[in-house]
Amino acid sequence: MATTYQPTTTEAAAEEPVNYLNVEHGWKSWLFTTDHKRIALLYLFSITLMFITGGAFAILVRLHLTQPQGLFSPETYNRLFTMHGVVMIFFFLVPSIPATLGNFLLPIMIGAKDLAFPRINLLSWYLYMGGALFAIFAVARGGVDTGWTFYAPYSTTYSNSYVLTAAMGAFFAGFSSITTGLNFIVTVHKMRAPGMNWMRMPLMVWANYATGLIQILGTPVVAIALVLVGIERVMHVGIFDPNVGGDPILFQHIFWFYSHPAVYIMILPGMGVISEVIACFSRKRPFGYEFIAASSMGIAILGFLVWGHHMFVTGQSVYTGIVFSFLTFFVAVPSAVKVFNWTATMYKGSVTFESPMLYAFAFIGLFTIGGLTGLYLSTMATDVALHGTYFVVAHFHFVMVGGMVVAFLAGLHFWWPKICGRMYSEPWAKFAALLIFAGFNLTFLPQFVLGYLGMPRRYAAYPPEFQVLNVLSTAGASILGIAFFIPMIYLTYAWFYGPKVGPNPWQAKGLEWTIQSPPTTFNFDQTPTVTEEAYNYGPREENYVA
Amino acid sequence: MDADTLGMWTFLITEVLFFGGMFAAYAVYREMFPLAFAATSEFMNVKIGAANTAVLICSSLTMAMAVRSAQISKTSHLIRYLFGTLFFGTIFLVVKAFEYHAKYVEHLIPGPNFHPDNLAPQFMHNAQILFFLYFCMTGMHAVHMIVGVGLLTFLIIMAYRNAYNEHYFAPVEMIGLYWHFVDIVWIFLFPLLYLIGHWHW
Amino acid sequence: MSSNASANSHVHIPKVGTLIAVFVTLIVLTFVTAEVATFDLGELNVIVALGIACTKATLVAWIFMGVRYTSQLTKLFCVAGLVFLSILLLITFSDYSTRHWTYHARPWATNPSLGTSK
Amino acid sequence: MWASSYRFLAEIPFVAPIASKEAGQIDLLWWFLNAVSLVMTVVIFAGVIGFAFKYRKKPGVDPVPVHGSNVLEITWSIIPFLVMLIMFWWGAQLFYTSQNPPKEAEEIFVVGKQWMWKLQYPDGNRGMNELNVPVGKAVKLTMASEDVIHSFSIPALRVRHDVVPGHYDALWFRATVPGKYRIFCTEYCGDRHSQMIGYLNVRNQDDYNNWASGGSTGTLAEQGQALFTQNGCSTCHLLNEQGRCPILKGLYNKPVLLNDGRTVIADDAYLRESILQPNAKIVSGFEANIMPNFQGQLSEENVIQLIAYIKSLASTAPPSQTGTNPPAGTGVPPAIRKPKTILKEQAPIAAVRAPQQ
Repeated sequence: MATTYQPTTTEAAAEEPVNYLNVEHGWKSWLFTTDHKRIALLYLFSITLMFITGGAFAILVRLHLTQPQGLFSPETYNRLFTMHGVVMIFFFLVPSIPATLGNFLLPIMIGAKDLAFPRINLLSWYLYMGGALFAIFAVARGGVDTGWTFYAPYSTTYSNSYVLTAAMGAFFAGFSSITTGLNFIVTVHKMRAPGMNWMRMPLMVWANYATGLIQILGTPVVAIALVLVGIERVMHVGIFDPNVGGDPILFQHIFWFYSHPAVYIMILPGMGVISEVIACFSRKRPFGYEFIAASSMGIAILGFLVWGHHMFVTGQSVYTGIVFSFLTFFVAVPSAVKVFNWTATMYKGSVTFESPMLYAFAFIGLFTIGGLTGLYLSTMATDVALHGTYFVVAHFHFVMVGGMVVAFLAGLHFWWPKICGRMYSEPWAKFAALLIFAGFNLTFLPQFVLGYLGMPRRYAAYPPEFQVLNVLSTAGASILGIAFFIPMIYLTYAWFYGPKVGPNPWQAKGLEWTIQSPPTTFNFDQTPTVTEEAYNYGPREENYVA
Repeated sequence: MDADTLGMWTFLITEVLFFGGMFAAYAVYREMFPLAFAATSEFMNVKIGAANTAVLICSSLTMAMAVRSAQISKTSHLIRYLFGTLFFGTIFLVVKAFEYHAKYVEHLIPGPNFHPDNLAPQFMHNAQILFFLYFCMTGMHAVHMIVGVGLLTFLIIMAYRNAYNEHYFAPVEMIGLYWHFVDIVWIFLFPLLYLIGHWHW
Repeated sequence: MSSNASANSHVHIPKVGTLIAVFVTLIVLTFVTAEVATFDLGELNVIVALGIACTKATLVAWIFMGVRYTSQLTKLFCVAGLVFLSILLLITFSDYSTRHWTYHARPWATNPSLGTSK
Repeated sequence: MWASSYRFLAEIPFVAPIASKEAGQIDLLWWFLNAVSLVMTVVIFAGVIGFAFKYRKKPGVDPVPVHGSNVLEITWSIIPFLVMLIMFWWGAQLFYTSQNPPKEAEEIFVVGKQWMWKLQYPDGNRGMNELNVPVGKAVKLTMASEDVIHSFSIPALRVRHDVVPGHYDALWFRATVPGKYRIFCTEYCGDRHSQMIGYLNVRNQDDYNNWASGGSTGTLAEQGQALFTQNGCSTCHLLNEQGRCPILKGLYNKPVLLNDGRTVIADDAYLRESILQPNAKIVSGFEANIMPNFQGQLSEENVIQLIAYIKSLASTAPPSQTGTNPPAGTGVPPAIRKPKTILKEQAPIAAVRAPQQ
């Protein structure tokens, strides 16, 4: 039909083998794609935008806090920290690794052509974008000021901001998350290649499977909590209203039933990435593979039993609180097991220090601190002292940024040559890793001290004695903010101009490294038969850059 | 079992927990205000509720028969049973609408216009909570029913096009699972909302 | 949904008689549960009502939804859903039923040491 | 006082002030946690750095496959868990104590409202955002919220409790170091959340007496009595004879039989509800719909004053009342408060301070 000769396409095809990126062109080929790899890239693009948005709010928050009285009005500040939380939690952290790296790699890692439901996968992205539009709309109209937790009755009755719009956004993002989780679970059960039994699955797949379980079991509960808040806000009547005998603490129960396991949605996939990276750059099978896999499942299940540790001081029953505290220590064990196993993986290995490995080191260090400070908050007496202070802020940023975001970067650096077939600048990557590590610690270590001294979170103004530590924290945040832009720049540059690499630049094991980079649309020319587990590592043979 | 069915079951687990949030709220408030709940449930029309339960069970039977017909390639039976399911589902929704209307007339909608007659004054205060839960739970159930009616319509159209036979009936099976699940939700809603207090024929 | 499902030659086709029997049982149980509620059995009322509801739900799931004929995996998924639902219900409930054991956290409440005696 | 502690803080910024024995106990646990964390961090960091260095890629040295070790896995699961059990037990014990105020604790009422803390003392003194307590005496705060959830926290005492609307919440402490300490609201409550702050003044006994003798308009109970008359309560709730409404004398903390057959204890929560929503629980033998709803009419502070008044009537024996019919032998000891030895001694002198609301 096309009568004109199109040299570019043909020539490009001549010099580059067909892959999922060049097989089709035009915006339609992206917006209507059902290829899990293209959807992963759509997600990557979207969550990067949301990360920049949320990061901008974070920088403004930190700027505000350089002065004890603040730079902006309290109303503005409250909207800033709320939008930072809403955007980062619901639109960056929850979808981050599962929807991008997980989406891209999970089918390949188990030897499948795609996820079980490719069209639902696309629907998931559209739901996410719908939610993101609601969130952006809420920001544009003047923001929301309830905190990302939407606690009743402030959110239902007292707030004069766009609670409903933001809650709708979170609701849609939640369903996007559910559909991703559902897809992963069914894919892992039904789409594994011949020979890929459960004990041969890469730990990344285990982690994303466990994440999927939390997504489908937890997310609907927060969805209904947000619906109830929405109804109560619109109709001025509801079940959290103390004036008709309602109990605001009930909202916290159904909110945290999801939102505590949600932190495992955010961290588990990161743990999967780290398991892969450490194995590859130690040239060894992960120490105690079975225990790492089992601990992912353990975290996913035990994570549902501990939500009440967010509510020790709310007037929750003392006895229920004690049980929650006890169970919380149980869930600390599998996390500790993982850290020990990663460390032991390097034992008698052949360790090299490429940038993904540097990020993995940063992850272990920061996650260790994040995890240990979690113990302060699950111990009831110290939680009473530290609850609602900057100690909590620092703790979850250590886990979420120091853990999740760093793991995300480790994964991006590890699989970037697979995703785009080109290599980024290693010196820049190392520099960025060090800068992020330094900036991060400078930002959040002072906040532990602030919390111990009693500075409450979500304060637009604070007593002058806290200023020095706050200024330190802001200084760190500015370094961190700049540091996060560096990978965005050199990774984008590598996408277009980086040196081309072969299918397996790291000489890593696993099915994703057996296929071409970038992969073809259906990943495998013929369905692979798996005869060994994913980590049959030996010594590295030659220099890795193709 | 194929991926589609497993996906549907996974989705239904999600639905269980979606309703679960409201059931948790129900349990808590029923524990807190047992007598108010009992007194308030007298405003529910048990006969209509029971009849509607029966209607929904009928629709479940026809749905099960529809799936069976598809599995043995009897398209004409399939269409007939799907229409039956659609019919019973619609009946249920219409009855529900009349019930809602009755609640409106009796001023039982929570909010400023909440003035039930004949409710003992000590229960006036907390009664709104039960009605709020009633409207949320049955409302959410009705939304699921409406979606189900839409899906049934889709199935009927496809069945007219001879889309389903013993080799391919997954959509019928999956929508069947959904429909039965919605039925199960109602099976719990009926005693929990209508039968808290005591009533007489 | 992906619609490239293939026919499973091992699919179990339920007997019409079974379906009708389940249907009749469900209708009868609906009548029974409504009838039982006309008697005041105290605490027993809610137990009976929930017991009957659970029986009915199990019947629908077991036969109509075909859990009986499906794989272990489906059964596991069903059980998992119920387990997590009960975690939500039981732990939330445990908060409210033990809150008044200590003095101060009582919402509105009636006194614990006496309970709500009838 | 504040300035000097500020300078102190500036010099040693890593130690927060400790103003009670209990705070010291919590800090001991805090330092225990710090020690454990430090050990764990050192172990893990040493492991990571040590292995990374020792087993870095060297020419001619190949990685040795190591499968794993069940013994190790079990060891490093069990040992941390045992250590964590210590944390749990220690923390839970301290927490449990912190939730059970001693009997002799002096009760001060706190009402949280966007964005202020309103304080009421039993002797009738009132205050805003500045809590005065005598050194060495146990103090119990009974807290209510008029709008959203607040959280009352005093970092120097390591105490904190949310103030949830619809509940009476409580916390208690025994401050042992005189001084001025920060009070924060630590549950986000709206625009001026960060201005919902105040001070705790821990005063020496003399100092405290001095302060307390300034300008009270009668004790809390007397203020309640005035409200009782103003709002017309006294026309139906007659003191010594049966009116249309139950007699309140001797009612506090006694069992009350309701018209639906339940028996409840007339505690703070019951009284609060019966004032705001009189129809919620009808005393056996009385009619509903006689007393008007006071929800929205009375502030939480007013309710506290009224309850204090009803409490003050507790010590007198109740005249026989047809309505109330406490079942015999329910075994609930009447928790009648001892006379307020600390707070009763001041003469009500006209106000110098007393910021009235």
